[in-house]
Amino acid sequence: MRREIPLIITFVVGVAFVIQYFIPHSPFDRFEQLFSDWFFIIAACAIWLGALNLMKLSLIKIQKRRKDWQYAVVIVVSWLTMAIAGFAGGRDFQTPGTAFDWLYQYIYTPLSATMFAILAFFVASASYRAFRARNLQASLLLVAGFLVMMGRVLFDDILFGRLFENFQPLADVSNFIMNYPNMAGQRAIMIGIALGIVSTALRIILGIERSYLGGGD
Amino acid sequence: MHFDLGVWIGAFLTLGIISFLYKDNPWYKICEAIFVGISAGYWIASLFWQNLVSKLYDNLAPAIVALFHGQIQYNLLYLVAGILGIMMLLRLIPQIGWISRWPLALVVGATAGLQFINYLVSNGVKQIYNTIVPVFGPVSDAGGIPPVATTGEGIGNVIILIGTFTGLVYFFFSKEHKGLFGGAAKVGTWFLMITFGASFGYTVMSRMSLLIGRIDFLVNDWIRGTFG
Amino acid sequence: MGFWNTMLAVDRRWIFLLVFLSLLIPMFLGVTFKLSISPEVQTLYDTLEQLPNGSTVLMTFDYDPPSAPELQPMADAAVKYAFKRDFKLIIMGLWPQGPLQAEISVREAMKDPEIQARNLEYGVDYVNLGFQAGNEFVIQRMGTDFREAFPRDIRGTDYSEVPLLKNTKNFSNVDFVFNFSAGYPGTVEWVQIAVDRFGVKLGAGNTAVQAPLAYPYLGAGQLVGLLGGMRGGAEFERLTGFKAKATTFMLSQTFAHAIVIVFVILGNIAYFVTRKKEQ
Amino acid sequence: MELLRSRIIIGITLLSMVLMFGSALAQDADKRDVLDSTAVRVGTFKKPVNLPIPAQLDVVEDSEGDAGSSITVSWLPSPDDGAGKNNVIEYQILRSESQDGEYVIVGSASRGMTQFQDATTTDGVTYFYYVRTISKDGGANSQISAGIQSSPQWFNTKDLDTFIIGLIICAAVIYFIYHAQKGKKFFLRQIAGLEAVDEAIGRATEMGRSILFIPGINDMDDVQTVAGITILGRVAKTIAEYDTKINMPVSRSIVMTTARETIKQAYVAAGRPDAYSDDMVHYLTDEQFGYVAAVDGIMVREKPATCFYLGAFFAESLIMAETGNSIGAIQIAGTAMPAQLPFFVAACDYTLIGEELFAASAYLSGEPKQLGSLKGQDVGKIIAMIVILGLCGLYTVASISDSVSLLDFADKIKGLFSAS
Repeated sequence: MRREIPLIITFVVGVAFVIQYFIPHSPFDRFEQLFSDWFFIIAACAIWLGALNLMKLSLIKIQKRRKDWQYAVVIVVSWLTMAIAGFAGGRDFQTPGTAFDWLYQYIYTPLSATMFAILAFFVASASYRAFRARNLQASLLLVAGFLVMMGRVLFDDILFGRLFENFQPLADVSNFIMNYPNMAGQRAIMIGIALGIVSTALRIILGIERSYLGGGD
Repeated sequence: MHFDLGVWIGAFLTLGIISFLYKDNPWYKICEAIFVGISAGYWIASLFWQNLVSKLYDNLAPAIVALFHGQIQYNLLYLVAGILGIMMLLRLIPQIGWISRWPLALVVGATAGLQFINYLVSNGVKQIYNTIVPVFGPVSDAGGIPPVATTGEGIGNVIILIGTFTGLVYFFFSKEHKGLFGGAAKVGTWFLMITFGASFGYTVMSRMSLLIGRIDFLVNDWIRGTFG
Repeated sequence: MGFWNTMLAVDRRWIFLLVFLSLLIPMFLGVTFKLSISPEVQTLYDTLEQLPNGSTVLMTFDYDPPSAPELQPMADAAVKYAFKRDFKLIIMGLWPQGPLQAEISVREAMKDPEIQARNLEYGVDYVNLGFQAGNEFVIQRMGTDFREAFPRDIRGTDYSEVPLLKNTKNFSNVDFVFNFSAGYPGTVEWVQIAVDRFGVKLGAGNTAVQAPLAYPYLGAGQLVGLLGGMRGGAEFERLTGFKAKATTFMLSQTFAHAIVIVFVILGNIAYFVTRKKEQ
Repeated sequence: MELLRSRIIIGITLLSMVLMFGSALAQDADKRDVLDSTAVRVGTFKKPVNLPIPAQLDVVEDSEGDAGSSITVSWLPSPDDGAGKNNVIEYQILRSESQDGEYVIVGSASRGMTQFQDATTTDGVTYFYYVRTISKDGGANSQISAGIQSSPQWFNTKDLDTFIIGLIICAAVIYFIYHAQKGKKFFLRQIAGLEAVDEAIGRATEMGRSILFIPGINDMDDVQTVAGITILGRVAKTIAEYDTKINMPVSRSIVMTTARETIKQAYVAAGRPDAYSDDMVHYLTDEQFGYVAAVDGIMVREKPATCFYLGAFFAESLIMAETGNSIGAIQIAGTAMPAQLPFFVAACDYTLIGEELFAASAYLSGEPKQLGSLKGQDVGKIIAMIVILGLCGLYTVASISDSVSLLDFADKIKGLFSAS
């Protein structure tokens, strides 16, 4: 029973959500919106499971004085600070001038922007390793990447700018690669993904794929 | 000298994260711990106000009030969402934790249904549609399809056709990659490699932009802003 | 051949350091070079030039801080240009943080002595309507009445109380719309609703990732011009004569790309040299 | 047998073409019906001085295949549209609830356009429309339409073609699942990344290090995450048998509970339920970059021997893969995010590209039913390939021979793939 009912739910809901696409008539036209709301509500409840887990593990770490336990203190304190600022702020918790907004602007934002920005370094180091003519396939990767990079910045202007007006051969090559061979590969990948998702979704709906539900107990 | 606390905190955190590139160190560990704590706190508060209050309470409360007046409103359906959310939380009680499979089954079922159709349309059918163009030759504009404008475009169209076709051959699972079929699959991998190289090269610029933004912050807002 | 062996297994932290320096150093250099102007940037500039002084221009800031390095320079230049031409400037945003980015541009422009001398007044010469949630539906509502979409400006003043907005009812009172966009909602939505339904004249600045999506509209005339990424910003800076961050940033980009390219070349040479030796 | 199977595939393909073509014709016939009976035809006024010649109302009808609340107004463009000193600026669409009541503007369309969808109607209310053609000198009105009401429909006829394509692919998948279940064996090619899974787990076991498993950063409302979790189920079985350590930090709480159930089940199946612990899966934060900052920390401190990245990834893909590379881990990645594939390909040892991610769980399960579904996917590919090749050829022939009828024919079939 513990597995059968979920499988029935998956089947019925799955079929209903495929069909809703083709039925514009109410109530089917509301399904997608309704599900998105429901999902957000379920996720908002579930996040407490995660948060409690984070707190539990951090507190155990502090209590047992495990390695790096000091940083667990930082996690707990900053979590409590942000959460309290958020809950105390009421519905308008995000309006400029609140404590929550200040923490967001001056701590959250620089951290996430910098973490995002270190990608620039990793893009450089990854291309150094990957763009190497080991074999034909790797050479194609190298050549395409190389040519596209050349056309993206000012090499045209620096090399030819003083000689010719609006002469940008590198940019043209770069655009050609992007618009044609790149496009072709992207399409094959995307069509493949569509088929993969259709077939996986079908396996899920039919209950053939059920390992995400866990065991039979 | 002009001291701005927010800017100094920003600089401290920015440099702390960047220091990880040299090696793992206490400065980074502090920034990491702050980041995990602050962002987890941010999400729990936002989800509470934006989902539980704005989506659940605001929709459900008026519907329940109306119910007492004998009206049955569409928004009463949100009651089900509330129950499913509570079922999810029952995971905290091991004996009846299995009940959380119900909301999970609903989420996965709905996702399977929705993505089935959305991917079929936008990734499948639409991409096939876009690939269908005349490969060469002058075309009268009668049918409303774009005529082949230049030789470059004509060659490009042939490339797209070959690339998409052989790329699909590569993804075949139930046929061995040998002989003519294997050759086509090989050409397919060439196209995939060009695609990966090109998208990689194309993205370098936008990633550099992000770092430029941070360096600009350090140089102009922090150093120049503080020391004039 | 010790050098090439070292090169093959170079500590990636050297690459990190050089990338960092290549982005940092151009910020202190005053190098100039002749930048060729793309046709889509030129037509955008020409259209602006043809607007009579004192025209009403709507600028919509649909991006957030992560996209600022690409979009802020062009927004800065556009705001400065608008002020110098005495355009009546209406600012808004479909992204929550967009109008705040606009404030940065306005502050930046006010530092210009020539603009300072004009004594521009908030509410009379320019107004910031702030952010409104609702994505493309905001544009839709604006088609009937701006006030419906923005009952108050960012400072809380009633729409009808702002002198600049007295005679501005909807898009028919706006001469030009300039959109800075980093995704959804953005240029695509502005084209589909403001241009296609309400016939506004639209120019756009996009991030490099977004720009390819906007090109088809350029060909169809739904967009009068397009600034694509930092490069578009640099070209626009050159045309308007406000050489600033985009030009510098573009140089940083070029340096960084050059570093990556040099490393790729060295890595390949090292690979072949060492392999030959092994044979 | 081989022959029979290929015949079935060709049969399905041909059948699909016939069905799709048939549906195109059927839709066309529908349109003609509308024109002849239910739709309203109206004439024009005489041209006033200095004003543009007004556009002529063509069809005013309830919008097709929608949820109601919408009426489509279309017109024949004014002869002044696009040229001359009376050049049209735009068309305004006006509406009233009574024929000679007050008409208000419900929207406008720029010149060159011939259709407007008024999506602000109330079902069951009768409306009257006319179109005003605007030039710089003023506007000229078309005649007023007859009364029309909007209503919702029960089937979206515009998407009939998508429906049929979906049905064919489903039929093919189910057909092969059914046959596989009956004991039929299919050939399946090797996928390098999957061959390496056991070896990668073995290596971690030998080195006494842990395995890091990242199921992407999306929640369970993404099929990619579900695919990642099902692969986790198979991987966890081997891990349980080898008694290797697994560390699975996640960024979504629902994924956390699901992954725990899945791993637990794998340990039970391997006969070692005592070795399982809930702490194998732990939550960090929902924030994309906060999550990756912490995962990077885990990587450099724990130095896992093997990293799996299977699910939906965004910009954080390369941050993790580069850090994993720097600690010398074997990395196996798989995602259906086309934008992130290049980075995984560059930084990881093996990458499951798009469709391969979804096939992986079927491969690893080894269950005939699951493997059968892959064969069904291939039928979808055959259809895509035949359609692309056939229609490109048709268009090319049409364009070289400049044959309008051939072009019309090609357009008609192509139209089947113009899903809204």
